[in-house]
Amino acid sequence: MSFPLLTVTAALPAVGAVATAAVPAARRTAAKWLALAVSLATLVLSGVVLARFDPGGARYQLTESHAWISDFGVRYELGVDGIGAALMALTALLVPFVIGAGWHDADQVEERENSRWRPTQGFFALILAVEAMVLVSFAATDVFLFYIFFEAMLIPMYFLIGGFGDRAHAAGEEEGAKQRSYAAVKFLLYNLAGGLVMLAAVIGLFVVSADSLGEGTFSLPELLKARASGDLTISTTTERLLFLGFFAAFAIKAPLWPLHTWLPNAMGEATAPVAVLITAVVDKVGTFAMLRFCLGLFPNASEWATPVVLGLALVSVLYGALLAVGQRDMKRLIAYASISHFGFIILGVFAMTSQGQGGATLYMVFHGISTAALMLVAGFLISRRGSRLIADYGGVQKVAPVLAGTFLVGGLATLSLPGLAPFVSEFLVLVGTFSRYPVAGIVATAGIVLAALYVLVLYQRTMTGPVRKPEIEKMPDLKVRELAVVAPLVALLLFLGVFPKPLTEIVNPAVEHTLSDVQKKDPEPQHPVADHTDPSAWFDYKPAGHGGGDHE
Amino acid sequence: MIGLLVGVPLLGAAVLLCGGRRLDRGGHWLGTLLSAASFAIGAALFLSMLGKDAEDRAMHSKLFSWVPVEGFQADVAFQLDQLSMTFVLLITGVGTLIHIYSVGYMEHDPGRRRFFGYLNLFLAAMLLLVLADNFLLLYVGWEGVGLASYLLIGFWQHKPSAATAAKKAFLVNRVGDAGLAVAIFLMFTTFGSFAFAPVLSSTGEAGEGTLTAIGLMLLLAACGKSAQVPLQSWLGDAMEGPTPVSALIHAATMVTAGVYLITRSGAIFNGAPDAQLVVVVVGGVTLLFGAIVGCAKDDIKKALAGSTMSQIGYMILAAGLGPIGYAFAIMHLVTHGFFKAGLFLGAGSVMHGMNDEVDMRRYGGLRTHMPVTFVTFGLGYLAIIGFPGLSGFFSKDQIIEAAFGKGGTEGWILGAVTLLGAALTAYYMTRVMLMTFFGEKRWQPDAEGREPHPHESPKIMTIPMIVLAFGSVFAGGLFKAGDTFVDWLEPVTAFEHGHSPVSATAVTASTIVSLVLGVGVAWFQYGRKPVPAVAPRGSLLTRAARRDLLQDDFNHVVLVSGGTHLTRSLVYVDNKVVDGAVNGTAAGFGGLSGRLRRLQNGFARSYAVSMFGGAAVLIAATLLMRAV
Amino acid sequence: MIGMTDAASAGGASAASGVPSLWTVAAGAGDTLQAPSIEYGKLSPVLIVLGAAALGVLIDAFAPRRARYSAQLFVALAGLAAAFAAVIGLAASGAATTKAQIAGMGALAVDGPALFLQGTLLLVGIVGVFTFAERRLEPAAHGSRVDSFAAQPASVPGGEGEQQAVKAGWTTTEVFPLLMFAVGGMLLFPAANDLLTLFIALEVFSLPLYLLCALARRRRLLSQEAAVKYFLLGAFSSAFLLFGTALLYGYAGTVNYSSIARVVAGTDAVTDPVLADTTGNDALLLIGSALVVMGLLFKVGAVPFHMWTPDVYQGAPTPVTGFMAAATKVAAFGALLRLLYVVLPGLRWDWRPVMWGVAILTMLGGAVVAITQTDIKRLLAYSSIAHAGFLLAGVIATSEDGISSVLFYLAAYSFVTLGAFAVVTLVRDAGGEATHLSKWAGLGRRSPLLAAVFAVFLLAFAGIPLTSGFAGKFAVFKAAAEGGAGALVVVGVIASAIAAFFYLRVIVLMFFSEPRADGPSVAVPSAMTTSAIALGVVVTVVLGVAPQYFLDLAGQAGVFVR
Amino acid sequence: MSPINYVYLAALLFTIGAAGVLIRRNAIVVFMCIELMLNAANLTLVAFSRMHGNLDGQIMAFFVMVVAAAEVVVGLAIIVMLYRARHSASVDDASLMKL
Repeated sequence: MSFPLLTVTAALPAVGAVATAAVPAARRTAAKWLALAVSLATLVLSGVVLARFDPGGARYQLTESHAWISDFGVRYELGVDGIGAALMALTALLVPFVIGAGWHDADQVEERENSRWRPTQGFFALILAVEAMVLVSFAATDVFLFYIFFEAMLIPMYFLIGGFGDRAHAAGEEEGAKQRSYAAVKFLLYNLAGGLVMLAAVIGLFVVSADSLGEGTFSLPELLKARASGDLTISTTTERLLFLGFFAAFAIKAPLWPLHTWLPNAMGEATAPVAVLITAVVDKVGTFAMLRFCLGLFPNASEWATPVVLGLALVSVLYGALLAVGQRDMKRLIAYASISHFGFIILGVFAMTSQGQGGATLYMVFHGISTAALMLVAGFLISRRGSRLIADYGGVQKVAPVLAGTFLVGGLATLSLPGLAPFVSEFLVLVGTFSRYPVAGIVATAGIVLAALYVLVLYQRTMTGPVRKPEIEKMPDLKVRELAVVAPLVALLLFLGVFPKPLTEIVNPAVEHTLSDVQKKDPEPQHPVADHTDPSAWFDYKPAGHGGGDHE
Repeated sequence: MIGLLVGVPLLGAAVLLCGGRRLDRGGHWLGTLLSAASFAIGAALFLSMLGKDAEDRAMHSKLFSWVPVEGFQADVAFQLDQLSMTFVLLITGVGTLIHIYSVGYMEHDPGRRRFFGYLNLFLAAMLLLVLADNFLLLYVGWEGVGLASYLLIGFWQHKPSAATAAKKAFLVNRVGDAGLAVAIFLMFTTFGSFAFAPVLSSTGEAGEGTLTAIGLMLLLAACGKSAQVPLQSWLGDAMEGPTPVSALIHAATMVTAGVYLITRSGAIFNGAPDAQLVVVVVGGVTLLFGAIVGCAKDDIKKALAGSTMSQIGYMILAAGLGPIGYAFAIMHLVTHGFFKAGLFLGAGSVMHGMNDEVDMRRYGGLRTHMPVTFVTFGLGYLAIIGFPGLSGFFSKDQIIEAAFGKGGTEGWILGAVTLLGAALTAYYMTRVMLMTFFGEKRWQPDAEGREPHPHESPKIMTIPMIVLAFGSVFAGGLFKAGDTFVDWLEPVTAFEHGHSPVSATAVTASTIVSLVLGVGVAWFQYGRKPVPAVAPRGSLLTRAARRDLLQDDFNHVVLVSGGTHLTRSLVYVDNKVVDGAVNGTAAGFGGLSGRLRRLQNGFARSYAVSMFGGAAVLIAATLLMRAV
Repeated sequence: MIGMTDAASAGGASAASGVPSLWTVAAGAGDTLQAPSIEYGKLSPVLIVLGAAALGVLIDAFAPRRARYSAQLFVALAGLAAAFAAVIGLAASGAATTKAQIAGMGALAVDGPALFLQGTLLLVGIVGVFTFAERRLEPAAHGSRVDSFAAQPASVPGGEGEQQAVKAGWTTTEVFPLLMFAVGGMLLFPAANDLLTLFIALEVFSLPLYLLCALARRRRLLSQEAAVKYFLLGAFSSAFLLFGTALLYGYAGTVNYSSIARVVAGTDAVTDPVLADTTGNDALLLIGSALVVMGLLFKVGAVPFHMWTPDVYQGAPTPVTGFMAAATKVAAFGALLRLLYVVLPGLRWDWRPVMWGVAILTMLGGAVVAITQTDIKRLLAYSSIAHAGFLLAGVIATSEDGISSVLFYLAAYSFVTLGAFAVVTLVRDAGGEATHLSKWAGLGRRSPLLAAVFAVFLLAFAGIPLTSGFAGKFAVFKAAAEGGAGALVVVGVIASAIAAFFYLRVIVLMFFSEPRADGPSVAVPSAMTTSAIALGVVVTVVLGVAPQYFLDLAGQAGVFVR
Repeated sequence: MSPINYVYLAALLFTIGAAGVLIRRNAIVVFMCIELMLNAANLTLVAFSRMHGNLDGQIMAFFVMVVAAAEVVVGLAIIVMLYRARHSASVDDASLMKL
């Protein structure tokens, strides 16, 4: 048994959470720094994971396996494929920024409470707890283990939303509190319901595996092996039911239309950093799980469901975008934008092409970063003006050019402008979808126009125009801390937009594995051309005038 | 080396935009310097290219593999051939001139550094667009210039009109971009690649249907970028931007990208006659559309914008003609680059002197006050209307000839259209000329009540205008002489002689006639009698033309308000129906709970009843189970 | 009773000689009567507890008032601890697995399930004693610390006598012997191996509980009402159970589990043609078993026999409620399991569908009605009903996994319940315990620790992963699914989703809503209540994170001796 | 006559008892009805004991009587307590806890 890298990576924030929570009430700032340090250390570790991961190697690497609850056939099994590694990295990457951006979020709670209640410690401890659980669920190769953390992460999230919600509420503090707890409860119940449906399916999976393997197991590698070798056979109906059970949970988490309504509330009521945590980190578990579990365990059912899923994904893409246009609250707007983006991701996942799924994976990472950038800047903006309503702004660019600039970059990333990271993923998803389902591809392409619409409308209404309101007159530009949070994200967006290769290299093999799980091949081009990567191809190229084609 | 072309201005943009206030003092010079540098590089490459013989002048350099995914290989790689080289020179050359001009023009603007940053960004994007060796990278440049134009149109963000115009420009372009994207998808599914070389060299294998589809999608893209009908609406509003921007982006370079795209993917269009036909139609329609709009506008920049639209219509039309037109399209593109840029700079200089007044009805008699501007503008004017001997004459004449050369009825129709266009061009340009520089003064104090004191612009602004004026005078002649230009492009675009039913001389003659007609009518209307300071009501057509032939209104009714209603209703649906279902379920259980709760009425005897009943049911059920 | 059964066989023999006449039988039996042999070792747990209980009575009768409390406390704890040690000893000696046997002349089974449940019950009893003996919560009346039981139950509420009693600082130390008797009966209940013992055990643990319910120090009217309701309905149900017993006796001619099972299976032939119309008469069998099952379902609080639960849970003194909620369920489910697995396996196809219906009703009914509750104790009562439903799902599995999963669930559930009710005793205002939910608003702000602990319990109830509640639920549902009750699992899952809602409501209330000015304060308990709560938390977490050992335990205990 | 008739009689008594519990308000009477049900059970036991020709039933009857006696002790204590507190032994008056 080699060094349990994954366990350590996931355990570190967990320990950090406990430590942070234990910091005495008076030493708030210490708690903050501690949390930040822990998250950075985790980032380093996840970097090590990426480094140790060998794209050419086995499907699951850095694996660990220990007996846990043998009665339930549950093992403590960890292991990452390229997708898992990438998403772990994303998580570890974003949390420090979340902490940095939320540096003062708990303070406003602090003032209002007596001393025994220690919001600051709680806030950062909860963030770290979420990180730990998300990391485990990205690394888990045991269905049950995954399920446990998939469910458990709801609890800290729930407290983050309900306990540390956004104080900038139009309808006043009282109403704000109501809205917050409503959003929190809705978030938890909605996801819990999905999770419980999944629980039924998980049990069903155990029974099925017990029936045909004699010994029930939850280990993903074993199940895949058994499936490939034909030892594990699932009747069509059962497979479909199980698939639906799993998919329902993931579709809620993702979220997929029409199961999305919890997200706008949650993101609207939570503070910006927490909102980032929700959409950029926690929700990714849903799409990730579709890729890893739905397709892996139930290939036939996935294929059976594909048309419907694609349809829903398309609806999400357009519906989310249109609703984003119609929002008056900028955080809700971003939430709906995310719904639209999740539509793209799911589209890519179920297009069952290497471009689609590769793109979808990249999309998860890049969307995480871009939304983080946009949402955090929006958060800074809101914290200055104390309002989430777009109508309360205007002309900010004049007084706070840097803030406006970063906001614009975030927005452009959201509308996936070429040169910024999200473009790569979105284009891949679209190409992948188009190559198998042309119509779907074209419909989805309409989404990029709408994306431009809602982003630019947001930017125009908040940043441009004359400065009308006195509050905006004296609005300060980004502080050092805030800039330190945003600048790296922007840089990252640019870098990955130009040079995504390192990531694609890690992701590709994993995607190929997934495709082989569902026994799918990319559709061949109708008239494949000679590999153009060799320069010689260039010189065969005859000018257009010769009617084209007669180049041999 | 090729990479540097793009890299240098990009560096400039990065430095200027991230550099912060400390660069405010020297920033503009840095920007100008860098663009000049990239022009120098371009020139050097050009010379080295001249050294080689025609067939292997093309250069190719791969920087790195951009998006390597199974079966999907996108590289960051450049290709510099004669076509690209033409553009490189145009872009960097005119670009540099306009940088210089802007130094003067933007002198008093607090955001000058930012402005030059954007300009450099634009140069980089535009160069990327013309240097890319595959459609995906082209797409990057394509949207890059879109971004730059968005930023520059909205440069004066505090003006709501500017912000709106910028947004509109970007959105309309996005529609076109979507077309380009789909075109790339099609290429990928058809050829498994989207690099120029393989795709264009194997068009023969794809069915005509596919090629047509690709072609139409490319055309959609071109329409967006080059403001062709039906995606032309943004160009007029784009004039909200600073005038140098209008000159560089919305006259000389970016808007011509559509022409580049079509010419570049000529092989595809050659394989898809139907697509070509559509291209020609679009070009023709826009040609007239722009001209008509240009005739009615009183805003000097909008008038010029209309003219730009129409001139690009010429180019698109020419490109639509296939090998017989590509070369001329590009040639007209270059000459147009010179004189239209010159015209815009002239207009800018006029506005500079007139407290940024743009209404031509408030100009008049400026020739004495700003001679240099007058002369350069005049030369540009002569060039654009195609005064014999000036560059506009040669390039446009070629296109008209090629239009006839299309042959058949099509040929006749196209010829007629182009001639009509020529006449209109002459008309509206003369109108501009007369209203601006001739007649008596109609100056009026501006909003702040400052009386205009027209004065000549500083050297830094006039010099570029002079240079461009030279260009607009001689460029056409140079290109035409011994078909230099056509031969130069031949290896890339190929060239075939159209079989025109009418002789070249006849075409030329008719061109000149239509030109004279246009000028005459214009003089008759605006030269002879004083121009009313407030626009007369005008004919129905005039009024329509003032409103861009109502297409904006159309968009507003159909798209904007329609979209608004759609989103509003969707928001309602989302809250009431989708979310309502969720909350409804919760409420439902709550109600059920409340009702069941009443059973617990506190009376022990009723509890006993339920037990007794339960027991009875239990027994009955058990017995029943046995019975069945 | 062995004598009787001999007599019966003799009777059977003499039946050959014509008319069966009792006295001849008796005469014939007279000389063959030998003293029954009792395995005291095997029965030691029960005997110890009941002995301690009797001792407690004596103490209350003769010891001076001051000494009683500590003496009672000592006796109770010592007795329970000793009994627990005895259980461990038995289990260690293999009585749970290899050497499982019927003891006490067929009256009691000493086997895995019995010992496991007895062990659980004894621990629950110990924790119960802790909560009973808590004397820090009530404000010290006139110098002497008092517990949460009436000063003098006999006195009229608010009457002269009560005031004197309170002034005198009296306390009702009888609660300890009562508790011990109840525990004793409960120990017997799941071990009972014939219907008579079942009935006796039922009464032995019910009667003390009826009394305990009536002994609240505050809100005595409610307490008494609870007692009356519990008593009348309990007696009513036990009458049904008894009548069922009688019918089964009529059917099989014996009340011994295994003998009945044999008759049901039809393995041993009818002894006498005369009895043909009774013995093997399925109507008797079905009605009888239905009535007996109903009696047990009443005790576990399954719909539609659940209606006493909320009222009694609310009215009874909270320590009693906690003990009752935990222990009664354990005992009753044990008995139900034994009855269904040992006596009526042959009848599976008759009772399974019926139990399906009951389980579904119970799960959904409990969860749904709980949504709109406003009193924390009633809320927990309905939650306990819902959990009874989940347990029934496991019972229906009719497999060894079913048994062990139910055993595990019971162990997990009982400690969470004890802990939860212990927390309820701490949240107090002027009027005693503040059980109305509105008063719990903002508790998380006032005393985060307590609120967090309670939140943990609620999450366990809701079955959130990494809590014992999840492990138990998973085990039960898994067993049910394997037993072919997939649909039941789906219903269970829906019910849990509904249930999650009202557990969350409490959490929201505690953490996210502003504290009320007149809100309750949290009393600082003595080590006893603290340890009760702490034990609850520890069990919740341990069984949630590392349940394997206990699953193994339950797994080994998962076999009934026939 | 066949002892089975006693069983029918017992069933009848049991039902009467049950009905009484459901109908009567006075706690004492309700309790008596329960006793009646218990005795119905006893009668059943005895009858079956007779028919089976073994004594288990009769023995059980004795046990039941003892239990019933214990129940009376507890029951009456509780009911009397209730009565003293409220001056009414009506079961329906004791309905403070509901919903």
